Amino acid sequence: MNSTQSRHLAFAGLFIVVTVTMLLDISIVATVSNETKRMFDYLDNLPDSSVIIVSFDHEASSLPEMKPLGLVMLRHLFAKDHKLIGVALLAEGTGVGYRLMQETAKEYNKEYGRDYVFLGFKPQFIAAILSMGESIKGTFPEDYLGNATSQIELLSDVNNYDDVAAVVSLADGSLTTHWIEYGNEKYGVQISAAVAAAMLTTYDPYISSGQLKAMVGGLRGAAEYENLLGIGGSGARSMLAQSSAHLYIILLIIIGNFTYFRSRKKG
Amino acid sequence: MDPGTIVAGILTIAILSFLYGDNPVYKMAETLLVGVSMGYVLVITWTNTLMAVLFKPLFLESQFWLVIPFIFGLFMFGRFHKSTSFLSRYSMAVLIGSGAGVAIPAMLGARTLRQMTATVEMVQGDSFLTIFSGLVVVVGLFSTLSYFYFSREHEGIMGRSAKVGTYFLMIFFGTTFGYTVMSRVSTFIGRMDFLLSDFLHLTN
Amino acid sequence: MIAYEFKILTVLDHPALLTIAINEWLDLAQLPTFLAAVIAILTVLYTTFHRKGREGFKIREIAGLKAVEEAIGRATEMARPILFTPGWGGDIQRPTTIAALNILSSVAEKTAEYNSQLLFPTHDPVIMSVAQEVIAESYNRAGYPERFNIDDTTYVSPSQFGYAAAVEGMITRLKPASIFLLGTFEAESLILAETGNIAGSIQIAGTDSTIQLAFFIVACDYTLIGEELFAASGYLSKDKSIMASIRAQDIMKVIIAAVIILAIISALVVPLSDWWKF
Amino acid sequence: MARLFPQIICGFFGVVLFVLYFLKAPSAKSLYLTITSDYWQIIFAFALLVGVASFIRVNIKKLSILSESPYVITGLLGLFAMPVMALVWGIKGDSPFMWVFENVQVPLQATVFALLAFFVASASLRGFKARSLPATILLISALIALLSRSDIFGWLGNSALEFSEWIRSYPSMSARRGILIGIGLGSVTTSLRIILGIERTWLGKDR
Repeated sequence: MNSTQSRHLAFAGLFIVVTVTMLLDISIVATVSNETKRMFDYLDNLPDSSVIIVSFDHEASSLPEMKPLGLVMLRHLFAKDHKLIGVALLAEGTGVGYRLMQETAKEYNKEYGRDYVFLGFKPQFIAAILSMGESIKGTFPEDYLGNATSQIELLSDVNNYDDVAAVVSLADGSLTTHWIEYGNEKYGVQISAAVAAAMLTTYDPYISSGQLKAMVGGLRGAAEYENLLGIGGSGARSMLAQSSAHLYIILLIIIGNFTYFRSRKKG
Repeated sequence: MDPGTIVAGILTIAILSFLYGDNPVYKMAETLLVGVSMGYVLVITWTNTLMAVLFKPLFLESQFWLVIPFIFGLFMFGRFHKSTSFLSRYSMAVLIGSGAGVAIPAMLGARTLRQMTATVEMVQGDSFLTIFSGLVVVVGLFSTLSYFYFSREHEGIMGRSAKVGTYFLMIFFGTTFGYTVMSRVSTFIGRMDFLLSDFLHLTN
Repeated sequence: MIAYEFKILTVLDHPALLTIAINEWLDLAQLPTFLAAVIAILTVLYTTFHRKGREGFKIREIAGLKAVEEAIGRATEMARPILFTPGWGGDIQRPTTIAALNILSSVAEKTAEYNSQLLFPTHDPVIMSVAQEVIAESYNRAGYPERFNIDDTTYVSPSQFGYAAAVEGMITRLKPASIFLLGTFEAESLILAETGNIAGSIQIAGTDSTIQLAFFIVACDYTLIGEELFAASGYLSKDKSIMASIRAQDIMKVIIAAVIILAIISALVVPLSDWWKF
Repeated sequence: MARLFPQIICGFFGVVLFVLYFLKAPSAKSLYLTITSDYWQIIFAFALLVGVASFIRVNIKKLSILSESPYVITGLLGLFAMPVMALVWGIKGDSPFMWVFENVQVPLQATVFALLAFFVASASLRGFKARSLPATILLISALIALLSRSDIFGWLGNSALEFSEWIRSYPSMSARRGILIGIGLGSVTTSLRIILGIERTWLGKDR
């Protein structure tokens, strides 16, 4: 078998594994890891009705992973009656963030302007983070819908990070680092994050140093969090496909090594 | 089915066709993506930056200090002709210089100092396991740093330490690879979810 | 009793006021960072301008860098282009990008000599402009300004996967003999590296994005890990000032290690000590 | 001269931003923000126009090659259609501009992203071989991470899961910390060289 053929075979295998497991349409309750539990406890222990910034720091292409994560975060925060301020540091997170907040707010009977507000997108994320440390209303004179932020009830007592209990960064890349290096380092606001699984190991040193309070990651993390909240969701629905694909990749690594050692024996 | 879903479905399949090999359909989808994404950013930059940050405040709200970045911006246009292209160096100078000034404290504070403190704190444990784990971190950190020590060849003690550093690096790379596989698989699952339920109506 | 209390207040009051005054101007929480910056500046100045230290300094061998010449030679033999791209994650304000452009300068000098085509697609218009300057100057320095083609340094797409698709297309169709993936990469890293692999190119990668390093190590022939990218620019160019700053980095590493050891000892002997809590 | 003045500007902005970082006065903070936000954005916006112009020029040159022309036209059409639609119908909610973004750009991007799952598969088959001790460590750590995250029926047991978390939080984290510090130092010295005017490659300066 030449390399093109074996590559095509590997591709086809992945395609089949994912399609078949998805057509089965089975939800699986994930056992909860310590990491996810810590994130849950951290957010759960914030005093009720705290002001929390939810930052949509991701792009549209990573939605399959970020949407389930965003949903569990918003559901948990709304269930605890926190006051949520939504922002987006990447342009593509804007529409997505607004829609997600609007949908979950409806589930929990939350009112726009009083229980949550979406401020929209601000370009140049480092400057945006720093500028909110001085004045949130100054950074966003208008919200996403064009209302003057000075007129919004939720924001009447909120000036800067001093009035914010926590920032939850929903990130598919390294934007949480900027929240840490500028929001936390310069203004001392507490940062936690829900991130794409790929980013978890990147943030490990910040968890260890306490610069990042807690984090949850990936579709798996979303499924675990759904479990803690006691609700079903897209995380749990994708678990079978996700785990089967992992096992398939493991199988490929084993096959790769098997053929390697066999060919080496032959010389 | 709404036209948006049909278009999105066809384009999804067009890109996936690359897995078999390069082909005209993929190439068409690729150039479409390049063109559309450039057009999108052009519009967003026009409304969010040029209008909102520059022209409106400068001309309608008389914030005259904006003339300075405006001029530096216009200097970029110097690149359109050979005789004026030196002007663009001034704009680059602003970006590169200020970027360097911002980077120094950010890199030293949040990265280096805080990470040093965290390493020391890890050794202050009360159980055997926490102290042992803390020591593993110290060994890992020191050996990794010695791998990045460039002044000396990797021989002798330095060589051995650097070798241990490579092992720690490989643990990190392997673990990261594992976690990244999760992300990539999720993205593909997301696309298949769209194809199977929204486009083909095979699942709910 | 009352007078006694009053006295304490006045004594304490004065320095407190003074602190507030300083506080209004200087961010005292950043004092350790400031001191660290001063040490860094002094170290760089010392290694750059202290001649004795400069002359004896040699940098250790970095695997992969010897392959640079070979990679360019291969392109000449095969009459295929070389592709150099700095990744989607960087912008010109990032020091990593500057280090990558430094390497580009050395690579361009050699492609000028060997007369092979150097393709440089990027997602950032400012990086494009700077790269055009850098490559043009390298061709000048090599003595072949006429071989420089400005259209080989192209702006492809600002979107991450638009950029990835465009570069992927270039690799698949033009089949570059060698590919340099140096800079800040995000998820597009493996798309480019695997496509390069399928196209049969020699690949030299290097990045400061730690997640992508795992993929480069698996898919590329040589990978510069993190700081090696910075060192590589000195190694290739043999530029004395870059070499000096690499030496400064090493000195700072020794300082960091020493401070950590001291701090660990003091933390273990005096558990309440906190001078090391920056 | 053509290089000296940009060099001075570069050093000036470097020093100013470095100093501003440590100042607390409101005026200092607002200047810091103005430069890192407004200056950067505005200069980038003009550079973008230069970039797009270069893209158009390169493509128009390609237009004469017959086999390339359908692709070139598609690309340029996409590029011009977006601003035209934005001008005519605006860019809010249900505008055609947003329709194209959501139904053309987003699915295209997301699918290119999804290709990665397949490249991960081929890289796993080909690249992960236990050739040497470091390669074996790489392989085993990857397997541990993957296995620990495939546990859906609880067959792995708590101690196995805790072990994989330990690997991530200690040995793996320490290496990441080492890389982080190394990159930090590399960035700091590069930045210092830029500000001090020793680093001049970006100016196209002769060595």
